[in-house]
Amino acid sequence: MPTLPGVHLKDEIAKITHRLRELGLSRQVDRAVWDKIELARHAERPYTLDYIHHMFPGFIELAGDRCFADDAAIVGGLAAYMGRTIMVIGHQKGRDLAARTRRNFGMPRPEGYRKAQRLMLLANKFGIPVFTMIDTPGAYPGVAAEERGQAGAISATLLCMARLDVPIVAVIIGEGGSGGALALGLADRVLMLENSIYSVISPESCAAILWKDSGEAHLAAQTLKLTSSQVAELEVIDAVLPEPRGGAHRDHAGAAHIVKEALEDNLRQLEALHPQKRKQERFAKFRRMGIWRENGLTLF
Amino acid sequence: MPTLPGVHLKDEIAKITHRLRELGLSRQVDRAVWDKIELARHAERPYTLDYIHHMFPGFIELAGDRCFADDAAIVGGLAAYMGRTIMVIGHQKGRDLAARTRRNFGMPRPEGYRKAQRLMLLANKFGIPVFTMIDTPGAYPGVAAEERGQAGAISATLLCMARLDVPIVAVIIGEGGSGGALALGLADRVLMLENSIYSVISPESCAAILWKDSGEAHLAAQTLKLTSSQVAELEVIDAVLPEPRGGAHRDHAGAAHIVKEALEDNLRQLEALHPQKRKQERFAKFRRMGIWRENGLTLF
Amino acid sequence: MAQRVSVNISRRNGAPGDAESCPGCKQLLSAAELKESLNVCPNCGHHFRLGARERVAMLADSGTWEEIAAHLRSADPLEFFDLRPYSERIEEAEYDTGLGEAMIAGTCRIHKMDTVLVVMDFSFMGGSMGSVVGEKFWRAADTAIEYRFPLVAVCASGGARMQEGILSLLQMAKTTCAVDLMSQAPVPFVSILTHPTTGGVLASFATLADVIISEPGALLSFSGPRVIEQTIKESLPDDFGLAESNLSHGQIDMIVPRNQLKDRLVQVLGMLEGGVACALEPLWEEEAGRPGRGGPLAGALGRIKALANAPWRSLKG
Amino acid sequence: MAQRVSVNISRRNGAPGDAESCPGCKQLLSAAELKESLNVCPNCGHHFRLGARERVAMLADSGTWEEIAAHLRSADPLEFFDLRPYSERIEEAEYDTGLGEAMIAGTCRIHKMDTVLVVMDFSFMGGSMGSVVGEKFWRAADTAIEYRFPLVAVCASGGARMQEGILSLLQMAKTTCAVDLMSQAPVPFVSILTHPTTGGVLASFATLADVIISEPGALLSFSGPRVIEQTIKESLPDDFGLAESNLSHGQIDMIVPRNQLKDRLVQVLGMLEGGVACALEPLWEEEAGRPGRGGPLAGALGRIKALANAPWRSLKG
Ligand SMILES: [Zn+2]
Ligand SMILES: [Zn+2]
Repeated sequence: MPTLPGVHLKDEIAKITHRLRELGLSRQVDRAVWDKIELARHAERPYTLDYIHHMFPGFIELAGDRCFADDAAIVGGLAAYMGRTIMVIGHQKGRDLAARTRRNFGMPRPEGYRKAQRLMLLANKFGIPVFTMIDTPGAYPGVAAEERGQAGAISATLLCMARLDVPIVAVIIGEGGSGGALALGLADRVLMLENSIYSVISPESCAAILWKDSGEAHLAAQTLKLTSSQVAELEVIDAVLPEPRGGAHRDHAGAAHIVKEALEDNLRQLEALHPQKRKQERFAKFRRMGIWRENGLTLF
Repeated sequence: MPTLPGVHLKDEIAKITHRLRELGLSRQVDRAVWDKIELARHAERPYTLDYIHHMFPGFIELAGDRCFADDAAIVGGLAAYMGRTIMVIGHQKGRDLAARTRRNFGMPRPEGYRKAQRLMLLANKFGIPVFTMIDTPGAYPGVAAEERGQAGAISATLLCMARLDVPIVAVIIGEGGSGGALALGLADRVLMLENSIYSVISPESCAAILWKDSGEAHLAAQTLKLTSSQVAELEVIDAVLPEPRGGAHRDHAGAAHIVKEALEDNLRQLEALHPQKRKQERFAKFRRMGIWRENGLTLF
Repeated sequence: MAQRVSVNISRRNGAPGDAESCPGCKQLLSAAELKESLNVCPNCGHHFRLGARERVAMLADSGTWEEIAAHLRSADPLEFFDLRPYSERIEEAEYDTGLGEAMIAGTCRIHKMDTVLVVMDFSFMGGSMGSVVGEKFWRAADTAIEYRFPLVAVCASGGARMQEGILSLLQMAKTTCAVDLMSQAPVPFVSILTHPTTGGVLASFATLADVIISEPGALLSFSGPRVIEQTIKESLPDDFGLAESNLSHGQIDMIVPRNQLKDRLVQVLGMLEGGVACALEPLWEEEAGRPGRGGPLAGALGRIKALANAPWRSLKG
Repeated sequence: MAQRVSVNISRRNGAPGDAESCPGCKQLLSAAELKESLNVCPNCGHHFRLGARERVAMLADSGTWEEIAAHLRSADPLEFFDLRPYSERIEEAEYDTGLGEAMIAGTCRIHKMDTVLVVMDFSFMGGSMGSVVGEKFWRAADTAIEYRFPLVAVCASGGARMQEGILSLLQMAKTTCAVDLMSQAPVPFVSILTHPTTGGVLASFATLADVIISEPGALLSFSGPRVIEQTIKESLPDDFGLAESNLSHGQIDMIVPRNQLKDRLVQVLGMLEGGVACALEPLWEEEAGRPGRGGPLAGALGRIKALANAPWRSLKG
């Protein structure tokens, strides 16, 4: 953000002091927010392949964008489910150092998004519903990734999802970080696990930009409203899924069971709709996203 | 080709000697074939951009595959034509050394074919007919091009053309070399300039493989049947376009005029058909390609 | 998102006569000189940023601009407060730029061609996309579909509007849906990328256009250069993310200098429109029922329909 | 095209008891040993080529194979003559392989799943694609659409059949059209790439499948390694064009060893079939008219229809 002219420093300092005092009162809330962020990023938290392991025993992974590479930061494939087939696609982090490197810390490059598009179109061709799991700090910020069209790969994935005739259910299972996360999130139903986060920017980066101090990440986290309950209040997601006692990392199977039930529930509802009607509702939902003022009214 | 077991050399030599004598009788025909190949590859022969220059003054070039690169060996863009719009796509060779290098001698990499697909889909969206010009020794044989999916890029372009709802007219203007040429040639009408060639393999490579001697290129050329009249006899193309006296290289404007008239003619016929009917005819035509024996009959 | 893009902000509100040094050639240029040359350095061709109003004046035929959704304002949905409240930042941006948001939308004629035009302004909070930008884009797209006009989007953005949190992120999905509706119509959609177009705007509608045009030297990247440098711990190539690099990497269709932009834009729109006309012309019997376009009657009908729907359309669907 | 691929041809018609040295580990393997292990080296896992008949025996449930278009033969349309006449080469290939062409096609059951199966044989003139291969593929696709069976193509090819000139090139376009017809149905189409699959076959139907499976170590490239070496004047990377390199470069879905191939294939087909069933199930009223699939009745109807059309179908449309 540029520093704008006309700022009177003395007034500002008074305001900040006041605001900090207010925040002091809500320190407990603040702590709760940061706890959730730590849970969302917990090294033992179940990742996409953990959910797949518990939910879809016959999973068949499909690879490649047919163009440049197979990006291990996004996995996808076919699974048997409720007596039929489902296409499962999700960000994948690694648990040990080797896996983290191979998975690029769950940060996809353009070929990851292009693989996702390819699999979605394959699913659409055969009337296979799409299920995505979102768990990434964000798309990979690298020179080569930019050169190969990181932005265009994300926008094309969004457009691809908007166009699918099949039902789409997305679950944010951990970190829903910025555009790299949203790219798998243009779904008929977007669900969020209790201890996951969904944010336009990481609290650290936000603090670095706005407070010029990444140490203020706690403050940024508080103000960004990125926890599942806060995001739900903004009507950006459709439901929050409770986690097993203590958090998903304590009970992978239990977490997978909760996700599976929610998926079944939502798919049943979505499949009862005519595809055209389902798409209309998808568009109406994203059309409503946002809160603004108009003719003196606040609309959302 | 593998050397097969069971070959008796003496018999073979006798046969070859006989055959060579036969060919000697047709040396004049042979010379005519090689002349055509030299004309098809003539350095002053009009290239795609030359035809564009003469046929479409308002041409707007569009670039890029939205994925990896802009391949200068294939050019494409929008042009005004008969009071409406047409999408023009063609292989592009370079005339001087710098241009040849930049255009990679007219040998596309995967991104060239992917750009072609993108432009064809754009045309299809807006009901814009597609006009392709074919002039390449072949797709570029390189390690990186293979790694980025040269084969898949060609097959996807063919599939893209099969699927277009708009009319497609292709003209082979120079070298129609193997799969790299065909990739722009799955069209409702495939026309061929008189002195152009269309072949599964270059005569030089063919000779190197079959005669183990690339010096036998003349012999290979003769037997491959790659001139416009020979190809027409095999019912692989729809018409041969006569060239200006002495060859297209002597009169670019004249050649462009001939191509333009043929394009108008064919487009008029194609646009009179319902898109579905047009596609049916496209499929029926390619379904008929080939000559084989069945129940004692030779079918073609 | 890429609000972290570092861009030199040249004050556009300085008193006339203020001289500015060109980042391209270091030459001092007077405000009057710059204004006359559409904010392009007459010496080296460096493209300075252009405000949204100036851009409209440059592209739209004189007197044809009618703004859409001008009354939309941010609602500060998160009651966001960093060093200063978001509401205050908005007020200041309004005061400084004379704009209500980082995007203005409207209908106009460009060389006599009816067009819906949306223009972003980097001076308004870094051209960031929040709820209002998303909604304005949707309404512009709606208008384009209703009247069967093409839509042109002039982009300039640091990315998502952090101060609206997750709501700003979702504007990427919202504008994408709007693009798809235009695709279905189909109405032509052309984007013009100017310095800088980054983050969530580049990763949504800006790169989904039928034809993507960029001004020379514009920075076009998803992540900002500084973020990438921090990640890869190396300095970036000189041409990192520039329009010229994007062109050679196949990400955009063409680079057009500002003084040729209006003409080139109309040529592109004309070509795409010509195609649509062709697609919808009932050349064959079975398709005769499909809606036509163009011609005074179709235009008039579109307008009447739009007016009839106006009250509904001003509220959220 | 890529007939220039250099591949070591191991004689498959040697007397039983002939021993062969494994290119992977140099160990001597007896013909009986190889046959038992599906032509995979029991020591290092090197995949030797497998003849078309052996491949059918390996994939199809015993006794379920019914060949399609077995009577098609090349017509030598160019009267092609190099060091020997094409017609003689064909006769010799027929004699050596016991096949009428480089591809056999048929219907069969794979783990009880009705399937159309086409298999190429590299021993028949380098698995090259001429008019007969193209026509067989088209008829196989036709059968798949008619019966609503999935189609599986086991590929092994040096490219186009030079001796049929331009006609062989056009088989790429022809088989592509056949793939599109399957897409429209839709019936699932899976390709299995074996060593080597190159040239015109790789650049047409082989890479257009819904799911692309490869055997380990298979060479998959459009241009042959020798051609590329001559062009770039450098030696190639060790893994050039191999299945493993193709996998990491995003060109194929998976690599499956031969002994797991049948099981994996049925899983993939089952998944895609499950999807089709779901797509065509009239869950909603408006779509109830759309043709269903699966179930004994549908199968029977399909068969009756196919038989009724048979005389027409055996000639060219
Ligand atoms: Zn300058
Ligand atoms: Zn071995």
